This record gives sequence, C-alpha cells and structure tokens, in this order.
Amino acid sequence: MHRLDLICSERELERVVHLIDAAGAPGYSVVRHVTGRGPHGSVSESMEFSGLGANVHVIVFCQSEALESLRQGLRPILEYYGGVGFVSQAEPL
Amino acid sequence: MHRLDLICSERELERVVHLIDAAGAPGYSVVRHVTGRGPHGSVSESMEFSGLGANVHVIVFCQSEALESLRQGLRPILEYYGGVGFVSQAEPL
Amino acid sequence: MHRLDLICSERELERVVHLIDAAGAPGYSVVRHVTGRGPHGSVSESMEFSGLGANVHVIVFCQSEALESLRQGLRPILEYYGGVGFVSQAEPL
Amino acid sequence: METSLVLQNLLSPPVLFFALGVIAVLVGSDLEIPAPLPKLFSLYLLLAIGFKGGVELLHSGLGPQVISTIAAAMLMSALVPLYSFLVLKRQLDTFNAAAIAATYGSISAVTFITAESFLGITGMPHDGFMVAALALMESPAIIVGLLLVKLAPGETKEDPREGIRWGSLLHEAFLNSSVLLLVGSLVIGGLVAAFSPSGLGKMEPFTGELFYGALSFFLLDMGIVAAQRVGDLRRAGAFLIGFAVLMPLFNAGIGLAVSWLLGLPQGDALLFMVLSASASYIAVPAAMRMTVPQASPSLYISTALGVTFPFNIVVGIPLYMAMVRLVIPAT
Amino acid sequence: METSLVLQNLLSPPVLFFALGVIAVLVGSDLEIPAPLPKLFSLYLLLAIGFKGGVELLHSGLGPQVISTIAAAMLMSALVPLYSFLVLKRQLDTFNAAAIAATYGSISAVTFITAESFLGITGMPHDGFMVAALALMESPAIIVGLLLVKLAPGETKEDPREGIRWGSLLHEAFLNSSVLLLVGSLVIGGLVAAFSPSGLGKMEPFTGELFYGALSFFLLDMGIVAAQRVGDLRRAGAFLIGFAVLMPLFNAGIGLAVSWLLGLPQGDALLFMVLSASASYIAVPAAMRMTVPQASPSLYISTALGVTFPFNIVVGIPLYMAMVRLVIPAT
Amino acid sequence: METSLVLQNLLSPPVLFFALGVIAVLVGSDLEIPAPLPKLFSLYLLLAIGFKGGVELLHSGLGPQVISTIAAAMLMSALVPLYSFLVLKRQLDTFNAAAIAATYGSISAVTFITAESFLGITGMPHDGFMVAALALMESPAIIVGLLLVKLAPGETKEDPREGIRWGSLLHEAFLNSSVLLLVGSLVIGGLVAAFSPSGLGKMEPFTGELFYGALSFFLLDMGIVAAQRVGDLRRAGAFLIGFAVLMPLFNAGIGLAVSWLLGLPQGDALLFMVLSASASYIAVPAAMRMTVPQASPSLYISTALGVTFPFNIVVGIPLYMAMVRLVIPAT
Ligand SMILES: Nc1ncnc2c1ncn2[C@@H]1O[C@H](COP(=O)(O)O)[C@@H](O)[C@H]1O
Ligand SMILES: Nc1ncnc2c1ncn2[C@@H]1O[C@H](COP(=O)(O)O)[C@@H](O)[C@H]1O
Ligand SMILES: Nc1ncnc2c1ncn2[C@@H]1O[C@H](COP(=O)(O)O)[C@@H](O)[C@H]1O
Ligand code: NA
Ligand code: NA
Ligand code: NA
Repeated sequence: MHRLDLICSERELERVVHLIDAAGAPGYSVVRHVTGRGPHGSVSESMEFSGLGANVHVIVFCQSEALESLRQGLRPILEYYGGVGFVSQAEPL
Repeated sequence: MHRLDLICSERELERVVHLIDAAGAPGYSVVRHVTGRGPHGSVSESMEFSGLGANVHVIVFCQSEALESLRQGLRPILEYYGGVGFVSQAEPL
Repeated sequence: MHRLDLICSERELERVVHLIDAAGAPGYSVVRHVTGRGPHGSVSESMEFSGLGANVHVIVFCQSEALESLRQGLRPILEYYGGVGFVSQAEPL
Repeated sequence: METSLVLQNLLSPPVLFFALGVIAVLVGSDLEIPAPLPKLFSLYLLLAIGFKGGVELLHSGLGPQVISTIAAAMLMSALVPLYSFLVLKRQLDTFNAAAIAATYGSISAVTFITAESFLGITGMPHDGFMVAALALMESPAIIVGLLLVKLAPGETKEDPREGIRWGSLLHEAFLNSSVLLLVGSLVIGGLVAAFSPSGLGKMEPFTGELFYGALSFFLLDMGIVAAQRVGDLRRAGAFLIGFAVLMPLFNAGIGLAVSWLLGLPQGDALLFMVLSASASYIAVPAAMRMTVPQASPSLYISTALGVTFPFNIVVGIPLYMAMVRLVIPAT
Repeated sequence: METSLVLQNLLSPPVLFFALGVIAVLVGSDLEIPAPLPKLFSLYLLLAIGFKGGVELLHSGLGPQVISTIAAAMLMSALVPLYSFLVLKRQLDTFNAAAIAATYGSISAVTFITAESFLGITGMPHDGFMVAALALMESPAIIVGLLLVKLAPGETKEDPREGIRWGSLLHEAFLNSSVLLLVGSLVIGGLVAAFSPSGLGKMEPFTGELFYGALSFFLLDMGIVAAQRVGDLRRAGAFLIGFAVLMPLFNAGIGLAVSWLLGLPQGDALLFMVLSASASYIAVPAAMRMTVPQASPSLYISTALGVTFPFNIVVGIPLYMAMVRLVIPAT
Repeated sequence: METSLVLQNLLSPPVLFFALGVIAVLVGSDLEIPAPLPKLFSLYLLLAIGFKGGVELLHSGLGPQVISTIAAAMLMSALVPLYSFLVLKRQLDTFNAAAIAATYGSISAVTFITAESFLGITGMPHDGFMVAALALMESPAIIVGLLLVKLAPGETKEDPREGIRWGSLLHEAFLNSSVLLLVGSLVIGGLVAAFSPSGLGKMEPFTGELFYGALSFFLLDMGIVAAQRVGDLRRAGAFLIGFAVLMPLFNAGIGLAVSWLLGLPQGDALLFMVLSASASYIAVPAAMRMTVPQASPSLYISTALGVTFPFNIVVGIPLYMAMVRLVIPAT
C-alpha cells in the first residue's frame, strides 16, 4: 500500500479532506499545529490567535487507485496555495 | 530497520506503550491530538474537554524481532478498538 | 527523494533548523509536543510549564546532497544531546 | 409558565452564548475554541462547583434529608438506564442501547450549573448538598450501563485483556477525572470551611465571582460542539431524536415526584429534576468508549449533547421551574 | 502634547508588558506564550469588548448620530484601502498592494481597547456605540481588498475552485470568527441589558474587572510576536516601514476631520481616529491568505503588527489625544 | 509548633488541591491538566508575583536593609550549590551532583507564593522586596552549577558547539523566561506604582484577587506532576530522598541565622528561609538540560519536585514559621 504525507496550510484542510473522501481512501489522519519552512517562506504558530493558523500534516494510507485520484485533486491546490505531498511504500502491520 | 506508524485512540495509549516496552523496542515517539477518519467514523478534538480524547500517532523505529512481537500484541487491540498500523523501511541517519 | 525523520528535544530545535537551512534543504516541517522514550529515558509534557519542553519531530524531504550535509551536522548533536534520525525513500506526489 | 421566566432564561448570558456558538456553526464561521481551552473551563467549572458545594454542605450538615436525597439521586441514576434500555432496545442493538441508557442515567454538570445560575437570577434558594447528589450520580449509571451489555446474551466480542475489564470499569466509574475532581473539590470546600475559613474569602474571586462569565464562555464552546453534532443526528434518525426530548421530560416528571416525596423545597426540587432529566457527555462517553467500544460514540454523544443538552438549557429549565411551582409549595 | 499624558500611556501596564515582550525577543530569551493561550486572550477580549459595547449601545440607543458615525466608519474602511492601494502600487505588485491596503482599511481591536483603557485612565468618557463601528469596519476593507485584485488586469492566477471565490470571500468578510464573536457579543450584551439585567452584575467580574489585566497579559504576547517580525521588516524595506508610520498618521487626521464633522465628543473622536489609524492583524490576514494567496503574509502582517501596532500603542494614542484636544472642544 | 498553624496550612486550599493532585495519580485516575494550561498558570503566577512585588518594592524603597538582604540571598544561592555538591559527590557522578546542587541553590517560586499566602492567612506582614531576592536567586545557582562541572577534571564530553557554551550559559542564567518575566514584571510594577498609579487598581482583580484561586488550581497540577515522579524516586534511592528532605532543613536553618543577622522581621525571615530551603524545578532544569545534558533530568527534577517541594509546602512552611517565632522577636 501507499503512504501519502501531505503538509499544507490548515486553511486548506477542509478542501483536502473532501478530496480524500472523494478519492475513496479508507481513512486519513491529521496533525495540526505543524510549523515549518518551504519555498513560500516560514510558517509559525505565533499568529495562531489571528485565525491565520499554521500547517497541517495529513497522512493517508491507501491503494494505488485512491492515490491516483488524490494526485489529480491535490496537485492544483498545492500549486496554488503552497505545500508539499510525498508518497512512500508501507505495508499493513 | 523498520518504521512502525500506529494511529489509534489515545485511550489505548497506555496499553500500546506497555506492548512496545515489552517487545524490546529501543524507543518510541508519541504525537497526541491527532484527528482523522477511519472505518469506525471520524474523530475530532471537539470532545476533548469530556475526557473522550482524540487519536495518537505512535512511531517506533525497531528491528524485525521487536516488530514481530509488537505485531502479535497490537493486532488484537487494533481489531477490538480500531486504529491502523503500517510498516515501512527506514535506515538510521 | 529522501525523507528524514528526526526526533529530539525541542531545546535543540533552533540549532537543527540552522543546520537544515545550511544544508540547502528545500524546506522542513516541525511537530512540537512530541513525547516518547529512548535510551536516555522518557520525555513527557508534564514539565512543559518549567520551560524544559518535550520533543520535536522534524520532517525533511530533500535530495541526497542535502541529506549528506545534514548527516554531518546532525550526528554530533544527536550523540551529545540524544534523539534519533531515520531516512527513508519518498517520491513527490 | 410565565413568559418572563422563559425570557429571563432565554436571554441570560449563558444561553445566549450557547446560541452564538450554534449560529457560528450554522453559518459556517471558522469560530472555534481550540483544545485544550474548553478543558480549562470544564476543569474550572467542576472545581468551582465542587468547592462551593462543599462549603455549603458543611453549613447544611449531613441530616436525614440530605442523606435520603443523595440516596434517591443515586437510585435514580441506576434506574433511569434500566427503563431507557428497554425503550432503546426496540430500535438499537444491545451495545448502543446500553451506552445511550447509561448516558441518560448520568448527569450533565453544565446543565446543573445553568439551572443554579437561573435559580440565582430568580432569587430562589437551594441547598449546597445537591452538588453531592450531582457528584454521585455518574458512577451508578456507568456500572448499570456495562451490566446491561454483559447480561445481554451472546453479544460480547472478546476484549483482548480478558478478565481485567471489571476492575477497570469500576475504576472508570468511581475514579474518572470528573467524579474525582468534583468529589475532591467538594471535600476540600468542606475542609476549608471547617478549619481554614480565612481561605474562603481568598478563593471567592476565583471560584465565585468569575464563575458566571466562565460558564458563559464555556457555553459558547458547547454551542459550537453541539451544533457540529447535527449531522450525526440526521443519521441517528427520528426515533433517537424523539427519545432525547421525551426521556428527559419523563425523567424530570419522576424527579419531581421523588422531590415531592422527599419534601424538598422548590429550589432543590428544580435541581433534582434537572439532574434526572440531563444526560452525561463528560464521564460516561469516556467510560463507554473504553468498556463498550462496539457502541458508536456518534450516537450517544449526539443525543446527549446535540439534543438533550440544548433542550434542557433552553426549554427544560424554565419548564421544570413552572412544574415545580405547580406541585411544590413555596416556603 | 503634555508630557504627563505621554508618560501615563507609556508607563501603563498594557504598554509596559508590550515592551517586556519586545525586550524578551531582542535579548533572545525563550519567553513564549504557547499556542493556543494567546487565542484564549484574543477570544476573551473580543467577547468582553463586544458584551460591554452592547450594554452601552442599549443605553445610548440608535439615534441619528450613532447611525451616522457607524456609517462614516464603514465608509472610512472602504476608502482607506483605495488610496492606500494607489500609494502601495508605486512599489509593490497588485497582490501585495491590495492585501496591505485591505489591512489598513480594517482595524485592530487591541489598539482600540488600549485606547479605551487610556480614556479610562484620563477620565475622558466615550460611548459604547463605538464598538459597533469597530465591529463593522472589517468587512468593507476585506471586500475592497479583493475587488482591487480582481479589477487589476491580467494578474490573477486561476484558483482551482473557480467560481466559488466570491461566495467564500463574502463569507469570510462577514462571518469570520472575530467579526462574528464581536457582533454576537454586542447583540448579547444589548439583549441581556434589555431583558435580563440581573445577568449584568454577574458577568461584570469576568467581562469587566478582569479585562485590564488580561489585556496586559495579551500585550506581552503581542510584544513577542511583533518583535519577531522585525526580521521580515528589514526585508520589507524603508518604503513599507515609512508607509506603516505615515499612513496611520494620515488616516488619523482624516478620522479627526470626520469626527469634527460628525460632532463627536472628545472620547469618541479619539476612538474614531484610532479606528482609522489602526491596521488589522486578525481578520484581514486570514481573509487575504485565503483569497489572495499570491500576496506574502510576511509583508502585510509585519507592517500591521510590527510597525503600525506598536506605533499606535506607544506614540499614536497620546498624540491623537493631543490632536483631539486641539480640535474638538471639551464638553 | 502550634497545631492550629499546621492545620491551617494543611487545610488551606492550595495544599489541599496539591494533595488532590497527588491522590489522583495514586488512585490511577485520568485527571490531567493538559499542556499548555499549566504554563498559563505558571506564567500568570510569575507575572502577578513580580508585579505585586514591584509595587511594594517601590513603597519600601531601596534602603540598606533591602540591599543587604538581596545580596545575602544571592550569596546564599551561590553557596548552597557548593556544599550540596560536596555532599552529593559522595554518591553521584560530577554531572548529576552539579545539576542537583544547582537546583537546591535556586528557588521555587510556587513555594514562595504559598508561604506568602500562608503569611496572609496568619496575618503576619512581609516586605515586597523579598520578591526581588526571589528573582535574583536563580542566576547565581545556575552559574555555580556549571562551574562545578567545568572545574571537575577530565569529565566533560565535547559539546558539538565548542566555545559558545559560556555565552549561552550566562544567557540562560540571566535571560531565561522565568527570570525575565519575574524581573520584568517587578520593574513594571514599580514603574506603574510610581508614574501611573491609576493602573494599579485596574490590575488588582487580575494580579491580586484572582491570585489565590489560580495558585490553588496550579497546585492541583503540581500535585499530579510531583506524584508522577514517585517512580523515578524509587530508582533514585534513599540517599537522594534523604538529601531532598535534610538539605532543605539545613538550608532553612542557615537562612534563619542569616535573617537574624540581617535583622529581618518575622515575615521576611520566613520568606528568606523558604527561599533558602526550596529547590528550583523551573529555570534550573531547563538550564541544566542545555548545559549539562549528561545529567539525568529524572534525578534533579524528581528530588526537587517530588520530595522537596511537597515537603516544604506541607511540613516545611509551618515548621519554619515555628522556628521563626522562636528565634526572631515579633515586632
Ligand atoms: N522539503 C520539505 N520538507 C518538509 N516539509 C516541507 C518541505 N517543503 C515545504 N514543507 C512544508 O510545507 C509548508 C508549506 O510550504 P510552502 O507553502 O510550499 O512554502 C511549509 O511551511 C513546510 O511545513
Ligand atoms: N487509511 C488510513 N490512513 C490514515 N489514517 C487512518 C486510516 N484509517 C484510519 N486512520 C486513523 O485511525 C483512526 C482510527 O481508525 P478506526 O477506529 O479504525 O476508524 C482514525 O480516526 C484515523 O485517524
Ligand atoms: N526507536 C525509537 N523510535 C521512535 N522514537 C524514538 C526511538 N528512540 C528514541 N526516540 C525518540 O527520541 C527521543 C530522544 O531519545 P533519547 O534522548 O536518545 O533517549 C525520545 O524521547 C523519543 O521520542
Ligand atoms: Na440523568
Ligand atoms: Na484602519
Ligand atoms: Na534554595
């Protein structure tokens, strides 16, 4: 099976979750309050009180078909709003 | 070496940690406040004040023997209470 | 591409981030409030009010060159202060 | 039921902030009170209500009426799950029926607090020992809830930790964080009032003056969380929604009858009704998640928090007050 | 401008704790107020200011001056972005110019609160309806900000969700969490004052007495966050830093003229100037992040929070007070 | 030692809530105060104690007794680690001995605050400048702690950042968040009292009235955390547990002698003893973690927090009070 790691702004989380559901993935997990740096600058939690939010790390374990469908939906979002997605292999315990 | 990613309810964390220790794994890391969705429905932090808790993400880097022993102990818990476990390869830095 | 997972005390985070920037990695992500156990004992969040802090989980997706340079810088820190680093393979979505 | 009473409740800060939380969700605003801030308020409210109850319990003493009221409350919390289970079993499997039944046997501290604040506004006195009743109504419901599952034939999956389940259930029933904090603060309040009374005045700004505002703030979050449950409710269906409104009414009626038999004054009778009518979304869901993982939290939390809680807060409290005034003579 | 006025502001707890936060960053201390604690204070301040404003708004009523003041405030928040955009476009691309312009059209609730506290110390009265003006100045600025981007030719990248952008913009403009909490608390304050006045006294320790200390605590965090922006500022350059000081001065001047035209008393005029002069780092950045992701948050947040906010808090408020005293006769 | 004194301390809300936290852990309850809520209370207590101390320091002024008391306190915090180290070296390696020694040279702000509250209850006055002593006792202990490691022959592993260690140690010693917040709030309190006195009354509900309740709430968490350390203690062994009880007693004795020499009144003498007797679990562990990573946090935190802290809170404060009454004449 595949493991998808997605890191993007938490402002995009709702849309990402819709895509994951639509792709038919069996589930997903979300870690909030992630900070970091990428091509668009650094993201901290210091503006959290303002509603700006930090990043989320979304993990999806899924089969190739769901991954393909997710890829189509996620790429434009990552390109427009920033964020990264990486795929690796993982087997169920 | 192996990398085990385990996501389950934080109500089961204590038992999982006991299993990890018993399996002789050299260590583990825990991320709390994980939310998500799986076959048993979605888990949010909104009931956190009630003591219901959210999910945890447990990461274990270990050798095959510890993994095997962990597998025996974890599977019944994941089956009974829900949650997922995935294994991938990782090498020490 | 490579995926580096680094777990160490949050007191070392600043120095680790400097190393990542210096190694020319395209970015990184940080999860705070990580707890766990390793060869040096267990780390909880219960002393967080004291400024002692818990662990951080740092994720870096990067190419081999950056990884090599990171390896040089990180190893002495992990040896001196504790913590673990693991490398696995991951491809961009 | 006088309109002024209804209005005064509806337009009190706690109820209005609850409504604001509901509205925020309905209009899709991103208003949220991030974890663990709601936990801060929830811990604070339990601590403060326990402490104040302990102080008042010391002043009222442990006379026969106090003891019989507390006993009646505990009995109530064991009986409600029994007949609730019979009703729920008509439509649900054993696991979900038992979990929801336990929820309704137990109590909602915030509903109790809101009723207390309402009494404060209407100037009707009540006794501190009612907090002791509140504290002791969670454990019986949890135990009866699991008994119902255990005694239902052939339905239990095997728990991977065979054998230790009962121990951890009793533990969860009596030593879960909200019971412990409530009972602990109650004892502390009594001890301080008895032996260190100069400490009372110094606690008052924290446990007393701040209380109402903190309750209002917490209800803003409760409104958000309750409204987020509306989706689950739709899936739960008309049967459960009906149950979540009618069962509290029925329980309030029983509570009123018991109060009358016990000879409770009006204020205490109202609180007894509210205890009977309310359903737990604090200690019980956590206990059920542990002991009956087969039951779906979305069902028992949504009914208790999404329907019964707002019903009691908005409609129930003034309605029960009107019933009290009809049945119990003013003193 | 009397020195005592400047001193009294500079040496008030909120400003001093702000300075302590700045110092902590400058000396490299590890002092931090971890998330989500600042959010607790930010939610609390909005709730309390709204509630108190609602109570006072009920007492002052919705007369013609109230309505014309609110209308003028909304107009101001739509106009400021327009001329700010023209200035900013000389050096910045459309996206960044529009985002910063929107920021300056909107308001900073904490600057307003600090000015209110300053009025309290100097004993100058002001009206509660100014909070309504505050609440209504965020939405127009957000809308004008996006209009500026949309109407600039050929610059928009395609949003992956074509079409739905306008809906979600209006949503963000009117229903973002700070506007909703502010307006909601304002309405609640008014309702409680009108129908459930016994609730007012019970809220007072929370929304009233605690307020000043909580503001001071929050400003400690604001000092830390503002000082962390200094690095970004260096990259932003002299043009933006100049803009972040001169534009508030200019806007305060316009605000004073409008106040004079409206016949506002001194206290209200000061608040009107502060609303005009302040820049948003709460609702607007979140809205811009969503609708103009091409703009760099480090630019619009750093100017608003790193320069304009401390400038207003430290220098602006007493300066505007001196201007008010020159222009508006005392009543 | 009068029993009423012991009882009044034992049955005060802060001590009882500490006990409740301990009990929660012992019975295995899931009661927890999740991070970062304890940090909120810890920051609040430092801010409030500093602010109040600054106000009082301004009133008492910086006379010779104030200066000599503060100097004595700083000396004490440098000496205690030296003789503690000699004792500890009999059983521990250099790293652990030095880290624990530094811990006992420094102070516990919460123990100090509890002693202040106890003075308040017994009606014994004390001076605000004792807070300045508190604030200045952390840095010397940290520095001496590292000197002990550096001067011990051949034991230091090479730090990957050679050379910069001293700079970052001094930085940590003087600019760590608790020292900075305490000293900063002290200065702010003094400035406000001197130049902006109308701000004092507005801060009072936050820094004054709320204080006692917030302390009690925080001690609930401290009880939980201290009790969680019991397991570590068992591993630490009888030697360290004995040290953690006897060394505070010894230090309190020295503190009493110094107070007598300085001619301090009873209340100040009690506080001086408490400062001498208490051990740090706030600034020092963080500094030691950074500068002596070879030492095991479970040892130095467990002794300071798991033994010495509860000992001082429960037994020490009334005991020191009895000693003060024997030695220092009432004024
Ligand atoms: N190479 C990377 N490795 C790990 N995380 C990254 C990387 N690049 C970006 N990120 C994360 O993705 C977030 C958004 O990146 P961006 O908006 O593309 O700058 C950053 O704040 C980081 O948290
Ligand atoms: N396919 C998946 N990928 C990532 N996380 C998952 C997946 N399935 C389940 N989870 C996580 O595991 C938790 C428990 O799942 P369950 O109880 O089996 O529904 C969910 O709330 C998710 O956080
Ligand atoms: N084998 C492991 N798997 C996962 N996390 C680990 C492992 N070993 C250590 N850690 C993490 O690294 C932190 C520091 O380890 P150490 O200081 O080396 O004991 C621990 O507290 C754990 O969070
Ligand atoms: Na009930
Ligand atoms: Na403005
Ligand atoms: Na000491």
